[in-house]
Amino acid sequence: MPSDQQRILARAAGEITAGQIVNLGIGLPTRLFHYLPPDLEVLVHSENGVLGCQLIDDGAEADLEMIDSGGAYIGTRPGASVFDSALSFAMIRRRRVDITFMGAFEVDRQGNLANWKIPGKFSPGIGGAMELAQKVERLVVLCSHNDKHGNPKILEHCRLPLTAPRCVSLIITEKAAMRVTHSGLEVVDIAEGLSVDELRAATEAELIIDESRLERF
Amino acid sequence: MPSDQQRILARAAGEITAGQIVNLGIGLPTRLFHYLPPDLEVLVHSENGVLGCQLIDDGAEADLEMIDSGGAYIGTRPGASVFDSALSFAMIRRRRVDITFMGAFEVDRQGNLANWKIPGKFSPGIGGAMELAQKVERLVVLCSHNDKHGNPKILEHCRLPLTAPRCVSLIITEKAAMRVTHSGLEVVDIAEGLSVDELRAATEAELIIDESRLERF
Amino acid sequence: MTRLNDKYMDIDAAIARIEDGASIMVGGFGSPGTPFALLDALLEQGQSQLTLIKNDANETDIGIGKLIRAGRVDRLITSHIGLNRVAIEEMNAGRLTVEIHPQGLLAEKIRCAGAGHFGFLTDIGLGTEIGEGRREIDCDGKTWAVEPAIHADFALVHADLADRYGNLVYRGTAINFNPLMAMAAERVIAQAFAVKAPGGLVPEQIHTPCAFVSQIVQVDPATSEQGRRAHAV
Amino acid sequence: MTRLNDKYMDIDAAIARIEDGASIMVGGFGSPGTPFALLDALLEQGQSQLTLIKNDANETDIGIGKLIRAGRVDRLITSHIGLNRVAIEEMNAGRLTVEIHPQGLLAEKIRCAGAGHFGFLTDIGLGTEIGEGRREIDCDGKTWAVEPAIHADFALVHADLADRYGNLVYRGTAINFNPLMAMAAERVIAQAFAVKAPGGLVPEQIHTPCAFVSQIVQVDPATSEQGRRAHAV
Repeated sequence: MPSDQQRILARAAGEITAGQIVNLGIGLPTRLFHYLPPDLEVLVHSENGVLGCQLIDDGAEADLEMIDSGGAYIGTRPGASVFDSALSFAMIRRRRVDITFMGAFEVDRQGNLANWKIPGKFSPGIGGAMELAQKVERLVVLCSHNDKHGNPKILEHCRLPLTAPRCVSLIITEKAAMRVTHSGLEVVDIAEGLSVDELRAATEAELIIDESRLERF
Repeated sequence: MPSDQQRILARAAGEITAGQIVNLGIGLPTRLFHYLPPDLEVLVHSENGVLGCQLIDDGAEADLEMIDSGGAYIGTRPGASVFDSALSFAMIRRRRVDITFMGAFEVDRQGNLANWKIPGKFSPGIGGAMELAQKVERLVVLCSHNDKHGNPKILEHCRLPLTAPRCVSLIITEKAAMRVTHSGLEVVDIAEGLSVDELRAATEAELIIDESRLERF
Repeated sequence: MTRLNDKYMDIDAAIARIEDGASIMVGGFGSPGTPFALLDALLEQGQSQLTLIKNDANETDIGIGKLIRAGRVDRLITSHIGLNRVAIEEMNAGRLTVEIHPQGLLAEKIRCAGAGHFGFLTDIGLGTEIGEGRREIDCDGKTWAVEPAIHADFALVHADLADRYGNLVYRGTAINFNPLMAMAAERVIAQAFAVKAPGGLVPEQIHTPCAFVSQIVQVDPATSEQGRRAHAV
Repeated sequence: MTRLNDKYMDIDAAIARIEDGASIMVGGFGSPGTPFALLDALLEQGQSQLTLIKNDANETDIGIGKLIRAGRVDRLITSHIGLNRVAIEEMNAGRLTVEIHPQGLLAEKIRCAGAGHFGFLTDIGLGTEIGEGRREIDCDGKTWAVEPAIHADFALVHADLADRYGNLVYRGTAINFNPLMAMAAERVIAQAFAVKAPGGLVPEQIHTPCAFVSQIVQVDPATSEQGRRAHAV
């Protein structure tokens, strides 16, 4: 039985296809590294200035000048390049990143995303999240379906300050994968063993569900 | 007896000191290369993207990917760098070029410079002259004192479209070296054998001359 | 974007993607950095009514000079065309629209498109004829001109080395506008004297990361042309 | 500018040029690229009331974290300080003014100063809280925010290799903000693990040409500090 995180990551990995340029946000998305087959021709972009990040082998000595944006030591794969922060964000704003994965505090029916600030509690700064969210071709949010108190994170309307408006394409939680469409959130996959009613109960946003087409994951 | 050009160039070379970054404009200024002692630590900037240009040896094969902004094949000296056009002009706009030499169609008492367009006759484009003129720390104009019809080029007010307003520091012709000051053009050097009256007669701009301090060149 | 593994191709297939009426950035300052082989393929294929964006017009019978002479260029956005007599004649005859920008502003307007901005605010050219007609705004007690980014459908760029993903390394004064244009255009076709397997280039030495490049073709150094005006000082 | 042949000097002499109240750009994203030796010399010399501009606040006890902890920093312009608990506490206590910019805008505002412009026009952050309070103008039927350049009196940058004229070569993800800051500040003090004679670097591999660098000092790689948060994925 996979953990919630494993379920999210395994589902998310299926969104990545050969030949793509991929950005993995800090936290859970970074763990997608472990789900990329080594022979899959994908270049992982990290906004601190590298295209072509790769895990370093266990026990290998880290190069102190090679980290990803989360501060983890990394290596590079063939075809990698390193560059300054202006070029790194030019690449983002010019939509040269095919797909980005990010965490979320809140995400809503219109694809609005809030993941950087909880007023009065948490405001360490936005880092590179705003440009990544606003300008990526395809933004996939990976998060727990509910917060640690059980409150829904998939909302009708975000209440926290936005990272970027109307930016999310797909939301993957341990309970469901939901596409952001013009009509609202359309559930494409639902977790093994979960009923549609249970999913709706755990979600504030109205969900569009066609049970005949639902996939299990 | 030096030619007019040799007189101008020899006088101009004295403006360059060790450790400087120098830009040599197209035409006569480029010939200053021949007046720089090989052991003088000076880096010549060319706006097509090189800092540290050097003459190539007679008979040496040219590198087809190494030219200066005038299209001449060049080499580089130790400490040279090459870069893109945006960085090259950033260097200019940030006033990292200590001294630039340029030709002129007209230059006037306020240090206005016109050297790119003669309406109806000559307008091939301004190239990099505008930024170089507007932003260099010290702009030295090298030109003949009069045009080929004998008309003055050192004017009260430029009549041609300006390259940049109030940009010139020093004007060197075969007849005189003139500093641009708040009070007007102050003659610092006058050519051997030329009288002050002859100089004034060949010049439209009013000249400030203190005969007791005039140097000959 | 083109997938990483689909970029390396034949020169004719790459150029065939360009349509009549396209706007095309072309690298090069004089001869160095001009993608001569790509331009010759474009001449051969016959696309017309082009808008070209290039620092200069090359010379009359090389590079974009051939396209201008053949009447294939409607509009040229440039900083200087003094070495191309035919371009000046075509401009004076009204057959070629020439838009002149100071060279540093031209570079920066292209860089601005590559950075994904609308434009930038500059003091270059204020108070001159060539700087007239721009929108001006006051900020911090001074006047600044708005310089909008220049965009294009395509960029044709020349590199010294590349890899099959489209990473590019330039050499000498052939760098010039190439890395700027490679970031700015919607689709970027690059030629290189050598195209290596991924891993064949040093990450720190790559000037243009492959993310910006759509197609990469290998060309023979012998296809490079020497500007006739290039000379010893 | 400093003359080419007067740039190579002792670290204390270089840092002694910085005065109380100076604004200082500091390279680095996390630990890589942070000029640890220059920052330690600044800590030692005692300059205070500083404004620092750096992507992040390092961690509590390394890099600019030491300066913040010692109360030497009045103001920090940054994109993220999440790895420095002390900086967050100082901010919440009102002893440290923190100005947050999205990382790409911060990079671009610094780059803009280095390019010699007043500012640029962007759509990043429109419609968000962090994007409020900016001047907005309409161009081509859309709204754009004016982002002014960020200037500074000094930049402290870290390079891997240098020459005595101040040409700089960076390595790996230690590049980050360093080349941008090296162009942007009035005076630029660079540290490098090796400083060669002029001619010891390859012209195409130089990231920052020496024209931008005021002082260059050689530092021991052992002075580099490892971010405690750096970890395997």
